[in-house]
Amino acid sequence: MVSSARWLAVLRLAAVSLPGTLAAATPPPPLPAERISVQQLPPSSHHWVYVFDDAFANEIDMRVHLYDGDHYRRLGQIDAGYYSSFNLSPDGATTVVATTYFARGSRGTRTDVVEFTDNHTLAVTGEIVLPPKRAQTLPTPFNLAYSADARLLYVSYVTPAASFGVLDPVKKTVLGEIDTAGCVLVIPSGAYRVSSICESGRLLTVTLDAAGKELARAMSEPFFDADRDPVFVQGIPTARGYAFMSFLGKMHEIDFSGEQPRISAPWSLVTAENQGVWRPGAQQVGAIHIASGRLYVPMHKGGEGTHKDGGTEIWVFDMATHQRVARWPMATQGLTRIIAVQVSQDAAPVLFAATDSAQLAVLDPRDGHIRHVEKHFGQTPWQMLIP
Amino acid sequence: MVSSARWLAVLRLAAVSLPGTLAAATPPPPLPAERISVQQLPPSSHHWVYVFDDAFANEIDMRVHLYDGDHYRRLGQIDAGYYSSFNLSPDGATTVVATTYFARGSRGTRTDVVEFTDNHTLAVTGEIVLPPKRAQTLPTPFNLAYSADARLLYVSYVTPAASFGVLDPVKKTVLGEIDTAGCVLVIPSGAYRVSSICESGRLLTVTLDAAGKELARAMSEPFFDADRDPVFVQGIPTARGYAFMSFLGKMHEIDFSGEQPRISAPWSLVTAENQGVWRPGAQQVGAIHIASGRLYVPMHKGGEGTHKDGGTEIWVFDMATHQRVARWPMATQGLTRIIAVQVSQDAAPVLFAATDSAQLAVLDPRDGHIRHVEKHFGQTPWQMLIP
Amino acid sequence: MGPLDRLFEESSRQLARRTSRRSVLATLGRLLTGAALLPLLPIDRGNRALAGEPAPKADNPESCEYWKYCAIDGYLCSCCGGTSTACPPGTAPSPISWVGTCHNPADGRDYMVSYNDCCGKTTCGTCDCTRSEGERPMYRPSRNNDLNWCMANADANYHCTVSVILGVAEK
Amino acid sequence: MGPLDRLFEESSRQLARRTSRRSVLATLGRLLTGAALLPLLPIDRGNRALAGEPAPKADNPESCEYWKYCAIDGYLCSCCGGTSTACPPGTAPSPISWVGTCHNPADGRDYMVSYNDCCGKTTCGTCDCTRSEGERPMYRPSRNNDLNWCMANADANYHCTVSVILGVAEK
Repeated sequence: MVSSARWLAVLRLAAVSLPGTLAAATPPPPLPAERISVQQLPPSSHHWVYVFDDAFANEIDMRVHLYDGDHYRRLGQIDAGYYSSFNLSPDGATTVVATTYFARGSRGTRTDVVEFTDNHTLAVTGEIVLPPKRAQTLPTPFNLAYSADARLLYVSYVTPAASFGVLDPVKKTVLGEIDTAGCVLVIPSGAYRVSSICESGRLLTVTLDAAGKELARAMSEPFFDADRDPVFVQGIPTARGYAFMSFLGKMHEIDFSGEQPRISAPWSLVTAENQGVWRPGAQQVGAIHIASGRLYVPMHKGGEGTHKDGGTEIWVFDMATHQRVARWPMATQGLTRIIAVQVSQDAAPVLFAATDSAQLAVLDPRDGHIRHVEKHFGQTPWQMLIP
Repeated sequence: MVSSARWLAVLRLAAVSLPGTLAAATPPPPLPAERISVQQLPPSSHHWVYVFDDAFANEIDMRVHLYDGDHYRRLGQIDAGYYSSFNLSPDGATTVVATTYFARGSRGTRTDVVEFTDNHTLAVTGEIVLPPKRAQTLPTPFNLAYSADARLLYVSYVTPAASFGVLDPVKKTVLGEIDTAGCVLVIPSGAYRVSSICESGRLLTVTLDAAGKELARAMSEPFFDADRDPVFVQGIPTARGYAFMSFLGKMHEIDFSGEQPRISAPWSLVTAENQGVWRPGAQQVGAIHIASGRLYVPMHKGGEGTHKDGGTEIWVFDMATHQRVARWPMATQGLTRIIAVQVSQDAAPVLFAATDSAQLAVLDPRDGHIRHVEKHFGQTPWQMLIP
Repeated sequence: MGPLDRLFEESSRQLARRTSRRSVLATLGRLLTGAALLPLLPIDRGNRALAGEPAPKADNPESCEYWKYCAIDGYLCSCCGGTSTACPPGTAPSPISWVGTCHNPADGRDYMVSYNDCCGKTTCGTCDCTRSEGERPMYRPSRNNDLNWCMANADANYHCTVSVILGVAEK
Repeated sequence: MGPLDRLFEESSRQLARRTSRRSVLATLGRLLTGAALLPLLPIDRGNRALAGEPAPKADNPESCEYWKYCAIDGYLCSCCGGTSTACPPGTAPSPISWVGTCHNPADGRDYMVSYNDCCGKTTCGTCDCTRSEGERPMYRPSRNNDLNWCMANADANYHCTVSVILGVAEK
């Protein structure tokens, strides 16, 4: 494949451009022809994070990026369609995306669907077509959620009447629909309970059988006041359930391990004099490293209406003592407002922070030191999940 | 609707907050309830420009923006789907978009379609489903083009075998497909001729009957050398046809008014010593104000491979004398590289320039003075058309 | 059975048993728009803290600071070919909406404002505006701006948002 | 009849009459990839002017300056979960491609490089890279990087681009 004239040309070039080297030495052999392949993912790591890009200026093209928090590399992409929601299966092997397609991009026949992606190949392996009722809303962990044993999958419906769909993720079928009397979202627990949040500040908990039929339902006592201090619906996983933070910084911890949710007395992230001055605000408002009991919250100074503004600082709390243990300004480290946080659950965890200028930062959760920043990580990275 | 207590509150507020005014004066009546409407476009203006956003980071969401070059306002949007092409009907009343949709956003059944939008209502009024052969390529005026009498519509196919579809835009049907022997694009002329550009540097011209059937075909002499100095396929409308600019800045004017294209001897935009040093480069490489014979070209200093880099300057030429009459640096006026230019055809024309940082600038075509700049005009505004 | 019928059926069959009257009214309210909505909807006055501050672009409908936009989260139709009350050409307003209570510094009054999405084209992408004063999570849909309010339109794609005065907010 | 059959039929029936032999070969060449493509394709040496200049990131496959990317226009798969020769997980390489002739400063040779698109997911959106050395408009498709080379894939959506050495470019 290489002519002798070509060899001479290479020698001549070497003689001219590399005068200090042994121009007469045998040149290296040419690079061999390459073959195209498809990248295989290595075994998964605790430090891989699934980052949802809401693509706010191009909402028919949302996507989930898989990112390696140790090697600072994108690992792949899962497409997510229009105004979608995503979640991970309990074993971390599957990503589920609930989304909507229109036959003509932004127009025409609407198809609501849940798509299943194999997290090892990042290929779509199946789908369930839904009735056109899917709740098209911003990310929460409760738009779409598996039962603990992964036998059922729940999907929120808002038409705007509220209900939820019960799906069989194995047989890829719709099992049924449960009316939620105006309460919204699907907070899964046990086998098989689904709690929804009501405007009255209560939780509605519906108990299902294995076929997804309703067996019972019950209402909790109210635990928040939607007028005075509403809770964010972006619940934060805890050891025995979820914590719901309020706009003013109250933490409502709820134990979902029993037949009915058990709601603890709230505690506050802010001192009395700072109430209404410093507050949490983001699209994903907190993350807890469960083993160490560390809670990470994007906080900012701002009034009513700023609950989506993003944090200028990350505050760290001890879930056992309710004490603030650290406070990390972010602007001094080059980050704009923190719009989402997530932390891995292993013994040497990494903290991820996404900002309102689409930075994705990898931080040391012990001291807030920034290890790495990706710029332009999509348009609007608003939610991060780690299996 | 307004209680007397409310009136008193307003009076009290006025008394407190406006101490210098006549606090006791009658307060103005409250603003009336408003009604939602849908904006109607005013009669069209010569200074309205249709700007194609390739949405290069979200290619399933391309769109065309209609922009008013006098009042510096967006007038509306036409969605354009995936890797699409667009054009205007000869009377300017219709926008046609040739695009592709997938049943699952980025996957699934592919539907190629031409969509018709009423330019007064910006509503889609009809479509023609195509065979899945549409040329998915970057903007040119010849991906999709009407016959002069608007009775036929031609659409380029590349599978990669090259051909074109002949459509009836009135009855919204596909009339047929014409093989182009490897030559590409649809340059319309007369009733009914379609010329395509061949790798050999020739034009293939196919003559059709009114039903879109081939009557004859002919090959021109070669007018460029694709090895030594290829022409851009973004032809520029002239008084009697189109001009094709070469990578090194040669202007090939072609008269399409007769039975066969008549190709003039080329002339050069650059002096001999600047050849290969300064060169045209953009996605839309030139625009001519036909009445005055002024040609506007984004030019930059660069070598082989920089033909898409965008201009650091706009050079102005007289089409009659072939002389450069002006040279306008753009960086000093705050613009990044010019990636597309267009000029209106009226007696008091406006010049539009789009940049590689998605600026859209409105310029005075007499002196290059920038009248207005829109920032973040989509992601990648790469083509502009004016009826 | 359309969503409205279904909702009414639910109301009579289940909702009334399990939720407060106020919640039912809010749920009904979000299916309506225009002045008829007014008596049904809860009123929020939480955003008066800033009323004494200067309002720099409060009278410019192409600015996020425009007084009517106090509870918006989306793209301003004023920048997209529409106005503060008109959808851009070729889009359709949503018949359902959320509401806000906004202070108009020009006359010192608080107004109820309905935010309707304009639907049927992809995201406008210009004049992104998030203020969310008095906004509430989706368990109070009548005050929630996260939901796609184009959800019930024939073409449910979100393009931009208009704001429509319903009337003076009752104290 | 698939596009390949159709193309061959066209070749024998019409193409040979109207276009040069070289054009026919190029047309055939663009349907193939890998080393078999090499003898069929024209070679471009127009981009040697910069060979003597320093090549700052010529050995980093995540940089647009990487030597193999001389005729690319798109997103680098190296930044999207793939490598310079591997498509990201869940995407499929295009069987058709365009080619470039790139100078490798490490061994002083010019190589023929095939650029294949990876297909089936929406645009990667990171590491945008346009160099286009020796690139030609779509009338020479074998050298054109404007076309969607995913066009013939089952899922024809463009995601990113890989670059594959075919062999040393013949002088």
